Amino acid sequence: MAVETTQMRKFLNDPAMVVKESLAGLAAAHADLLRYDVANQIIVRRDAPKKGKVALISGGGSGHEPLHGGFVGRGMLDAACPGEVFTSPVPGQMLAATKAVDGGAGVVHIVKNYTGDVLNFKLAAEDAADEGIKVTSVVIDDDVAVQDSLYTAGRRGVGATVLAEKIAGAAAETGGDLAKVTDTVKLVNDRARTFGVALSSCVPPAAGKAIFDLPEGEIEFGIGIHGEPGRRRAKLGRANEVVDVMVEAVLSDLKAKRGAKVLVFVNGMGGTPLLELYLIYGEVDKKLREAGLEPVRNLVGSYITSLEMAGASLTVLELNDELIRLWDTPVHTAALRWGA
Amino acid sequence: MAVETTQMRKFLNDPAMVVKESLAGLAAAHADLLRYDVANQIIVRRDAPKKGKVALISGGGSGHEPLHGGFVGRGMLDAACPGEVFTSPVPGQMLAATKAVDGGAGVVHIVKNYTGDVLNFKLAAEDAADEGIKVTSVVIDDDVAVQDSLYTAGRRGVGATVLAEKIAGAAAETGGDLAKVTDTVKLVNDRARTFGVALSSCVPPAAGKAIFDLPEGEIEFGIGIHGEPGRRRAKLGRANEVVDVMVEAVLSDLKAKRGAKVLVFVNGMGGTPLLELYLIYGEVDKKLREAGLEPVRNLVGSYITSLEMAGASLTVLELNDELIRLWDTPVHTAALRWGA
Amino acid sequence: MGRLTLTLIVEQVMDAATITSWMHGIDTSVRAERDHLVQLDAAIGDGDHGINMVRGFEAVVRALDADTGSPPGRLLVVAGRTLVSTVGGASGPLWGSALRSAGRVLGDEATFDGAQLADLLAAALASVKDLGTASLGDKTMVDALEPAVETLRSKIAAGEPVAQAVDEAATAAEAGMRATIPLQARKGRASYLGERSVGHQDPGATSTALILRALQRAVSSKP
Amino acid sequence: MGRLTLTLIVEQVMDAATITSWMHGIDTSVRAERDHLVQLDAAIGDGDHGINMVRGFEAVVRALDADTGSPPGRLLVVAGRTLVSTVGGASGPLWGSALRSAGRVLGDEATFDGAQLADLLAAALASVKDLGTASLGDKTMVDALEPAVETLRSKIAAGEPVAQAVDEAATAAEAGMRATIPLQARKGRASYLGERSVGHQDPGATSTALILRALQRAVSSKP
Ligand SMILES: Nc1ncnc2c1ncn2[C@@H]1O[C@H](COP(=O)(O)OP(=O)(O)O)[C@@H](O)[C@H]1O
Ligand SMILES: Nc1ncnc2c1ncn2[C@@H]1O[C@H](COP(=O)(O)OP(=O)(O)O)[C@@H](O)[C@H]1O
Ligand SMILES: [Mg+2]
Ligand SMILES: [Mg+2]
Ligand SMILES: [Mg+2]
Ligand SMILES: [Mg+2]
Repeated sequence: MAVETTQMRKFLNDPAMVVKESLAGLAAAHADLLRYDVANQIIVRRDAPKKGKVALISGGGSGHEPLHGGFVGRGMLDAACPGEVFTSPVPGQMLAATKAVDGGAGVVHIVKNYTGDVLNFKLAAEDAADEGIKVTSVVIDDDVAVQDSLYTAGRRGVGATVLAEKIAGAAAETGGDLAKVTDTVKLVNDRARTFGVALSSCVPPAAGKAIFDLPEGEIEFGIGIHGEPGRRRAKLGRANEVVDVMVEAVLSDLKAKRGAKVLVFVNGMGGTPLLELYLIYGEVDKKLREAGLEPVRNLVGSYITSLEMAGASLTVLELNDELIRLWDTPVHTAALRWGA
Repeated sequence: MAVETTQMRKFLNDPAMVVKESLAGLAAAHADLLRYDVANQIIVRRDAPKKGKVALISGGGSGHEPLHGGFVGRGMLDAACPGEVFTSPVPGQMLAATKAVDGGAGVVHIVKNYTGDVLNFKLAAEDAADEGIKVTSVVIDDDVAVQDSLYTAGRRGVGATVLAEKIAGAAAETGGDLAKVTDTVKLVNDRARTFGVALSSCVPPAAGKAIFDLPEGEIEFGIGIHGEPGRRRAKLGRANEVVDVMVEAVLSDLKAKRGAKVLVFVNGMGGTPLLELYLIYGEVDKKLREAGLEPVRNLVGSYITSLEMAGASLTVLELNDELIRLWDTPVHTAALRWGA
Repeated sequence: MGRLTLTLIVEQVMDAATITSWMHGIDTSVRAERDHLVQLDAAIGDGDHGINMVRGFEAVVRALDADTGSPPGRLLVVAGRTLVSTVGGASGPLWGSALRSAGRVLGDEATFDGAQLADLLAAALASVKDLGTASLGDKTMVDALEPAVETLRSKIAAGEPVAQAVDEAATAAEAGMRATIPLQARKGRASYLGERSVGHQDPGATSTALILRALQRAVSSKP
Repeated sequence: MGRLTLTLIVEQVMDAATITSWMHGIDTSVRAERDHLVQLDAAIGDGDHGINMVRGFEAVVRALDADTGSPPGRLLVVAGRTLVSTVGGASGPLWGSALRSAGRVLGDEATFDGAQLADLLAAALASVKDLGTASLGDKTMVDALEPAVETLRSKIAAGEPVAQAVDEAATAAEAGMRATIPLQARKGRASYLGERSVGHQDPGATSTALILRALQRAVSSKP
């Protein structure tokens, strides 16, 4: 039953310790920004709680790095609650984080829409309310690959999570109150759509083998961020054909105004190098302009990943002046940093 | 002879076009920072030439992204010359870049020590001198896996390249003259050592298959950044055993003073996720402190890569006050950004 | 003969040791089936269900072994809390809340009978459905738990011996588990797959069947 | 008979067409051997040598086809410049400078003889050694080129017919190429491998042998 760690292409000591050891490394590298509360397995902003500032926390299974721990710091998250790889954290983590960051102005829980995340955050929010902390929760569900219907658990929360954490983090840092910050998370979620594709699966350390088998030369369309298979499999075509599918899926659901300014987020799933991500960005930029949209901000890189999966996702966020201003607001975290 | 692009886990239109298309995407995403000179296949800082500022250019084969194009911008490189994947650029690119960025104060060529890079840069520097431009060249050779002897082409240039570009870029941006900037590159190279390991090979798009075959559960010690095999192969052990080898290789060659302040650069080769890189950082940080060194700055992420290779390298740079100040100087490029 | 049996049954009471034995039994069987549960979850989820269940019930067993003298209801509440605080994922809060609710049915009573056993499993089911909003046929643990609860309740009401009734409940859970194979998932991660979820057995229904089978063993091993 | 042959040889002059035919021949054979060169380079380098050579000589052929009327020396200079400006890698500047130096030997002469051919190849070798600082035995293209140059020079000096001398030079290049197998590389990427470079044939020596063999065909096809 012991997993042969040495049969994985991974740097590990013990699959059961990988999350904890990685968090310890994150904290050692960024002691100026954050600290690692080992007992509660949470990453907390160094200067939390900030009196009078609305706090933001998020969390979810690990394996999506830099999400969420890499986004803790000035202008973004106040705490992150990492579960085991691809497994939601437990309510005790979220409760501890909520208490650690509450500066009296309330705490916003940013929850990716997965049954596990939703249920665990729900139990935590109930406990926090019992302790007299004002908590609001916003569920992110931007993945257009999933139909939002009675027949599914609803759309998954994916790329929009990163954008919501940055933008609402800026709203909180610049003095927004609990309602304002909560609404900002919702606004980003409402105006953003994502679609992802995979060219490989990935190997969770505790399982020791790939979640599914994807032969070379095939592509999974409509994947999430847990190494799970997508909605359909096809022969891998040229990059511009793949991008066509991604752009069409996102735009047909987003229904942005013609001429709208947009933020384009081309995200790598962990194993796809920047060389290819920029090639994708080039194709996306072209197609969005052809569709009458104006990409005025972008983010290209691996920010919400699925371990070492080869793949990419496209998120398009329809901007307005306020969202642009909040996006441009200084941020200083391990993984996103500007103006500071 | 046509390469079956669809048999690779890659987003490509045509293997022959991947570098050009990726550069076009980079330029589309970062038009505020840089422009892509298609005819010469170079990436040039948007506001170049800057009159009176010493300019820095670098270049080499592609497939190492974000190196070098992602480092063009304020406080770092003035231009980058990307060759085909893993193939040195041609002298015409370096000459065009040198002319495009020369602001009258001279141009520093940062050259990674590979025969191809050295020879092509040499021919370019001769041409530039013929055109009356003051050019200095510094060859980076920080890879301790290679003996520097009559029996090798000398040590390879690897992780120190990123640090030299950042630090010398700061020296140039803050008014250093040609001699000063040139010496800064040399100083970084002198005080930095690197050692890399791989858990997989990688697939150059034009070749269509992996450069070498590394079974799961094995590790190559002493690799460079071209998907090439390393100095020796072994059974993959625990991460802390691997880190022991890396730290020992670097420190025994660096011979830093006890108590020295160091910058630690844990670099991913492209296919190793941040989860593992931070785990490695944690181990390295611990071992360096045990060895009596003080890690005061760090960089963790995939900055000088070998396509999608799974692997990592460790660079340790012995700092002094001036190097710390230059490291902390604002930088604004696609891949490295702070204070701006 | 029927009467004799009936008499024995009425006398069979369950207590804290039954719960402890049940939880140990779950621990043993999710360990044994860990890789199978991982495989099932890898096919239509994210491949962690076996790992989650093992982590959870390892912790439960540890918690119960440290707890001496608590009544059975209290032990179930401790087990539920332990699951909530160690498992994560969807199954943690669902089974955690289920066992907490189940335990509350017993209050501080030192023993319980078949009717109470049926009541506490019914409370567990209600809690899962309340929190997860899944119905029968959604391809979740409910598809194993609901038939088990119904079978247990009706068999006990019909006067069947507890051990036999629980055996039939476990068999019903196993049938419900297999019946998830042709279903398209409408809750949990598997629902993201749409039609591709058809043809695979639900991991949560599978572990639920293991949990019911462990209960049968715990109940039968009583003198 | 010997005398008759000798007479024919003395009359064999080479010209621009020889160079064009040589370059076309290289283009054809590096194309045919592309994957083999890639494989050799993948084993001890970075797997691009075949691609580099194909890219370079494709461009050379295109450049020469566009150039009509230039003398042979000038064509070699154009070919060298084209290699320098299209190949990159180690082989680009090395073969590029080699052909440029070779071309300069001929100046603007319209034809050249065997002795001049030996001189121009010697200039090419000198240029490779000067730029790359490799010596015989370092497991590089020098190991194929140097024996070829020496063979050609001595055979021509001994009065052998050009076609035959070049054939023997190409054979010497091929022997030099094979002789790289047991060597440990001391220049270029392969040197990073240390002892692991032993047992593999050097890709650059291999393409050099192809280049010499193409020269032999170009020279022999002359009337
Ligand atoms: N809404 C729900 N209601 C009831 N059971 C559910 C629900 N969502 C998921 N499940 C059950 O949980 C199981 C998956 O558990 P697990 O793999 O541990 O968590 P996760 O899906 O978060 O990785 C599914 O097989 C299913 O039986
Ligand atoms: N210093 C040198 N002198 C002579 N030949 C060299 C030298 N370095 C490398 N070579 C030759 O170049 C060949 C590799 O060429 P190529 O693969 O095109 O370039 P790169 O090594 O830059 O990828 C080697 O096989 C070797 O024959
Ligand atoms: Mg999970
Ligand atoms: Mg090369
Ligand atoms: Mg699961
Ligand atoms: Mg090569």
